[in-house]
Amino acid sequence: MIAHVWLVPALPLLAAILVSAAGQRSARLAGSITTGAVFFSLIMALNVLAGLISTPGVEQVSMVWLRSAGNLSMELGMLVDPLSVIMLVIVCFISLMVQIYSLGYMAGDKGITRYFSFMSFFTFSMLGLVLANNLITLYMFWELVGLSSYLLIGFWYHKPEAADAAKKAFIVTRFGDLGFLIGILVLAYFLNTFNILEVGEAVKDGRLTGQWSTIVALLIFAGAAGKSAQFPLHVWLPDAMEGPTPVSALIHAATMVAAGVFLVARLFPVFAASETALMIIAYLGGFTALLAATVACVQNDIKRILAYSTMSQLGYMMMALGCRDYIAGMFHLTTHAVFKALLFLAAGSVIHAIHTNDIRQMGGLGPRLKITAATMLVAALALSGIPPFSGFFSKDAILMGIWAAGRMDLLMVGIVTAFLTTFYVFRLWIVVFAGHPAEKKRQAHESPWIMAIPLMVLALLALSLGWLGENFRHFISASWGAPQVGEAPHHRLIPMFAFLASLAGFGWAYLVYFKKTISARLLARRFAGTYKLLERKYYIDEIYIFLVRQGMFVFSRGLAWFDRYVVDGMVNRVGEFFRLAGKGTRLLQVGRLQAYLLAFFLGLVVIMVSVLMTHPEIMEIIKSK
Amino acid sequence: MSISLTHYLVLSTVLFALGLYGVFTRRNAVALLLAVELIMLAVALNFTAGAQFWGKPGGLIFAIFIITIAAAEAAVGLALVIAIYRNQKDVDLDRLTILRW
Amino acid sequence: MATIIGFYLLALLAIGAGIMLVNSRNLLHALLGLAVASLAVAGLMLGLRAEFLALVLVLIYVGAVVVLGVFAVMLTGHFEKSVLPPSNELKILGGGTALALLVLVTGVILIQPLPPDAVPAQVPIQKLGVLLMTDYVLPFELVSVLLLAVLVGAIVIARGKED
Amino acid sequence: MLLSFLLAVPVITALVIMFLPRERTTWPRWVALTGTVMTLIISCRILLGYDLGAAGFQLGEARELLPALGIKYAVAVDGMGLVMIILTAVIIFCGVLASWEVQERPQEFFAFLLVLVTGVFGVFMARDLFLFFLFYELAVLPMYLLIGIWGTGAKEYSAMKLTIYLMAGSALMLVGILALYFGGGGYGHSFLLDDIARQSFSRNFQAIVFPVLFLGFGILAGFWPFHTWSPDGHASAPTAVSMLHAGVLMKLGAFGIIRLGLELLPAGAQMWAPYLVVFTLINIVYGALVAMAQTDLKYVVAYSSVSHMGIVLLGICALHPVALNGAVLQMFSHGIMTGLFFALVGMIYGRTHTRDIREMGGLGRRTPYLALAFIIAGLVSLGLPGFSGFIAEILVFIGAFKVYPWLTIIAVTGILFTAIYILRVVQKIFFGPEKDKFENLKDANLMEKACLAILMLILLGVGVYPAMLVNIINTSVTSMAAVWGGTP
Repeated sequence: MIAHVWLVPALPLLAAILVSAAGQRSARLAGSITTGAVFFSLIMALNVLAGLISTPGVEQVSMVWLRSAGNLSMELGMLVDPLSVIMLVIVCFISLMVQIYSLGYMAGDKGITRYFSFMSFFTFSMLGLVLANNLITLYMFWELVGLSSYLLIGFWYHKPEAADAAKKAFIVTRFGDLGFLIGILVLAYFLNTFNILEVGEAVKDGRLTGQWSTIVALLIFAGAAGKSAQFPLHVWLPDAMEGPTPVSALIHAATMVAAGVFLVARLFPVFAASETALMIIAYLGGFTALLAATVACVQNDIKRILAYSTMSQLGYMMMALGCRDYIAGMFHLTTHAVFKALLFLAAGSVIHAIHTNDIRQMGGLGPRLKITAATMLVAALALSGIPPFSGFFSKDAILMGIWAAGRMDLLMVGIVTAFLTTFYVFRLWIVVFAGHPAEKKRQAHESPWIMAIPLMVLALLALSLGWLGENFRHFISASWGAPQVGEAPHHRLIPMFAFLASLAGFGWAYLVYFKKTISARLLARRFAGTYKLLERKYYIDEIYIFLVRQGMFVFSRGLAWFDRYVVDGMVNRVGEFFRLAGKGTRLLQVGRLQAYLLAFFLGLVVIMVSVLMTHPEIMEIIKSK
Repeated sequence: MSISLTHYLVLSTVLFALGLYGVFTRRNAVALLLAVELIMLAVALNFTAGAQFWGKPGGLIFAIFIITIAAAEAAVGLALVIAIYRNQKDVDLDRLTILRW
Repeated sequence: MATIIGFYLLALLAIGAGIMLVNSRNLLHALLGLAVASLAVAGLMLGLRAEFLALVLVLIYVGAVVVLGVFAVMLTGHFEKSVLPPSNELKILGGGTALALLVLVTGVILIQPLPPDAVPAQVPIQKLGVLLMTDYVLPFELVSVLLLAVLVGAIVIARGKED
Repeated sequence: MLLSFLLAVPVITALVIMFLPRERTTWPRWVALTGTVMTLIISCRILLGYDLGAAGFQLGEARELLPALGIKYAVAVDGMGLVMIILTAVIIFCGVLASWEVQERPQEFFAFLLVLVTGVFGVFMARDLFLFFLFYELAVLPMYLLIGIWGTGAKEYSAMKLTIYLMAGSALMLVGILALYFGGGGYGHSFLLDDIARQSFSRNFQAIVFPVLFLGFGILAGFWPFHTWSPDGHASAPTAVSMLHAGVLMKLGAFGIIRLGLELLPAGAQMWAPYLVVFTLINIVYGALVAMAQTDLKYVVAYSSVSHMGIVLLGICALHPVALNGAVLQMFSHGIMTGLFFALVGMIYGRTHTRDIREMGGLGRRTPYLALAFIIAGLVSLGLPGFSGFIAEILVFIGAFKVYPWLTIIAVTGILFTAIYILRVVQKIFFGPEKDKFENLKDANLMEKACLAILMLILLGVGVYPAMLVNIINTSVTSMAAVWGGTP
């Protein structure tokens, strides 16, 4: 079974190379080639999944990548277990859907070959990431994923905002990766191995003593937080929406941003060794979930709303992992991947129809975009956790996991977030699709079938995935490093609360935006301070910009000045000293040969005299001769 | 008491020192060259005396060479003086300071 | 006794001529000084029984160098107003240095015990010729090349540009 | 004889170029290209001829040169030298391609370039210290003329500064070499490295001589605070010279530190390394931060070299086999990368006639190939996996971390700053709306494409399969690590 797994990432890579090598000539075919490649990858991934379901197990295969003097070897390897295979299927599936969708969405764009080769390259890196069996391989693909994200966010590089966003995304995630890298270094220092299984064993054996297990866990979490847009490294995700919408769906909603969650799950034994680290992860996740949900309530850019929603949901997953509920976290990751991809693709469909991102310019699009509206409604319901949609099951699993861990404060956060989530997603849906159509938007028409089909497939899954809960639970708990848990925690009231919260959120959105019983504008004016704070996203961006501009750049300019005028200045002063000294000694050169000759003989006399003075025995030698 | 090697050596040293003094102090190029010739003369005398007193004819050969070279030097030196004179209409060494840049 | 007196006379003559050479403000007097000094040294060489050398010295120094000097004096326009500028300001320093050197070298000569004086004997001219053609043939050839170079060089330098 | 051939080919090519008819202005570059292709072939042949299993110095040749002084013509390569030779052959080949359009005195230009390369080859293979020094000077001196005549901007100033600075380094180095020559005593006076290596220098001797050598070589390697010659020099130098300079010459310094400092004076190295490490950290972080504030593209790249050479020096000063492996690999990787960078800067300058980043923008649309190459160079620079820079840096970090954990963390932050300035530059030059004045820019021509493609492919190849180089470097590092003995 494992023998052919490498083909899963290899096919998209091959497709990416093929398409980019063919260049502009393959403009027509590019999409078909990469889509076909990922289709076959999906088939194979499903095949692996089927095999793993029938015969569960954890397998790994490695090859030595390089061996260095000093007892160090690095390997490339794959780890095939339920966790990685689930991720494999998710990535392949979403990638396939998004690429099919892109065939319609990106049609006619000049850079279409570039687009599809990047997409395919991303798919390759993401697949490699989830398969990695050692930290070096993982880190490599981790960075490659970041690179593809950078390239795709900046796909329309001539737009300054897109270029800015791409740079920001790369740098902010890199900041987190720095922690990840240092974490790897620390692990290498103590354990001298990069293999995840061996690291896990070593940690379990307590070879990472004292505070080090916490430090390592937090350092690695820094990488996860960067990729998964957790506070305080979340600022890049909303800006990343400058990329094409399918990119946002694939990378910034379903797969890459979930890589942080995946990382925590993959290295769960390392985290599990430190209660402190888990606690910090849980609270940071909860904080991010709440923070992002509040911001999402007042944004007007359709994609930004969804981006904040993604952050919030990722916070949810982190919360689950922080509470040791590995299974719920991964389950939510799976369902979220489906419905969030759907939300984005539907949003893309809307944008495709009316060419704006601003929800205030939309409205009443429902009758015109029936499929889009319907599928987005499914996704919205799933996101809100309304039964029987998939989100309901996974979200409840998380809440119950939190409850089981005894963190009541986080439970409250979860429920409030659920309320806010329903509110903002229905605010979005109602504003866009319900109400009276804005005058000039009447010409909007439904997207072509090639875009509609992925929407419908995803909607079907968003609707049904939740019922797989028990099977999923059973399957994934066989993953390497999954904590041993007995029965799923169960509490009768929590789903009720969550449901009620969601309902309340829906009702609120209905009242404010559909019935307009309560004026949104009035609310905004009433709570102007809060509104402003939320609209400006808690001024976090501004703080960062201030720190970067006034801190780092000023410091760097200061250093440049120092280099130019102090370090180099010193060099120039030395040069000037010698030039002046030369000018001075030049005066001695009168240019008259006789004087030089005289100096020569004078020197001779001086030397002779001084030698005779200091070594009187020379006289004796002369005499004795 | 007879005339020994020492006498000749001292004499040639005196002549050498005189020539050196001339080289240091003369401001005319021709006069300077003449002083150089005096130095050569002293050296030739020195060699001859040494060769004769020690009975080594090699010294005489050297004296011959020195005289030859002195002549050659005089020829080139005076040619240079003439060339300089043609360029500068002057052979005053105090004003010949083109070495100084 | 006669040799002693002869030596001192010739030595004084050479020194006197040398002083004239370096001090006279008349170039022709300086030239005369060189000629006299050469003759005196040639005389000393005769006393040393190096007759051939004395002959060569007179021929070359008096016959060639001094004549060349006369030409140079004439060509550089010092023939009529052959009053030299006074010697330069290095007089004291230069004199001092020369004197110091004189004292030092003389001192060394005087302290050093020289080998017992062999009586200078005449070296037959044939022997000199043989030596030049055998042991010293390389320097001999080199000097001949040098002379050739000087010949050419002096002509080229003195002739100046054709214009 | 291969090694002697390698030395002879550039010299002969240079001579041939000098005797070409002056009016044929295109001939020199073709001859130079032929010569460099030959060096490339010979160096590949050397690579194939090197027996990895046997390790150590191979393909040696030795002849007496001046027996009275113990000077020999002795050359041989080990793994480290081999990697550097290949680097040099690649860079000079691409450098000739990149200077295809040199119009002013092409004969002298290419001849000097080739003479310089001879010196570089010589240093990498010399087994005799006298020879080492000779070739070292041969490599440094043509730089003066190359920058002074074919440079741009304040070229005379830069050339003078660079040469004098490097001469100061050579002077220190010469002192060190003479100390090695006279210091041992036991084997008579010999410049032969093998003889010197057999002597056991006293601790005091090592403690004095090591810093002298380190400083002498460090100046060439861009060691802070003696790095300021490099930005000015690079900025003024013509494209190919910048490539060679940053790509190869700065490596000579690091190579010298390893060859003479670490191999011959291990105790001195151990004594001084803990202090020197601090400076290398400054190199890394400071270089990156200063690069961030630059507006001239060449200065950005030059300061990035300072930062990257800091990583090399860190790898050396860690005195750990893994880190040293990484350092040598980084020398190779940075050599190729910075060659690519300077080639690109030259090409961009040739099109836009400005090097001011602020004046550029939106070039990506007209010159996609240049943009691709620049982004790849940038990615290598910021240590992206899949390219050679990553593996070199991570090896250095892993090794250094085992010795100086806390200090290494500071060094690691350097790669964040690198990412910031690289992406900033990429964005400012290639992204954003296109400016009107750049409407008629042409993308890379065939020669330029070839030059860039070779460099990019090497970076990618080494990044994907680093073992091919690391295995070679390992052979040297293993023997060196054995000398340190007790080091962890």
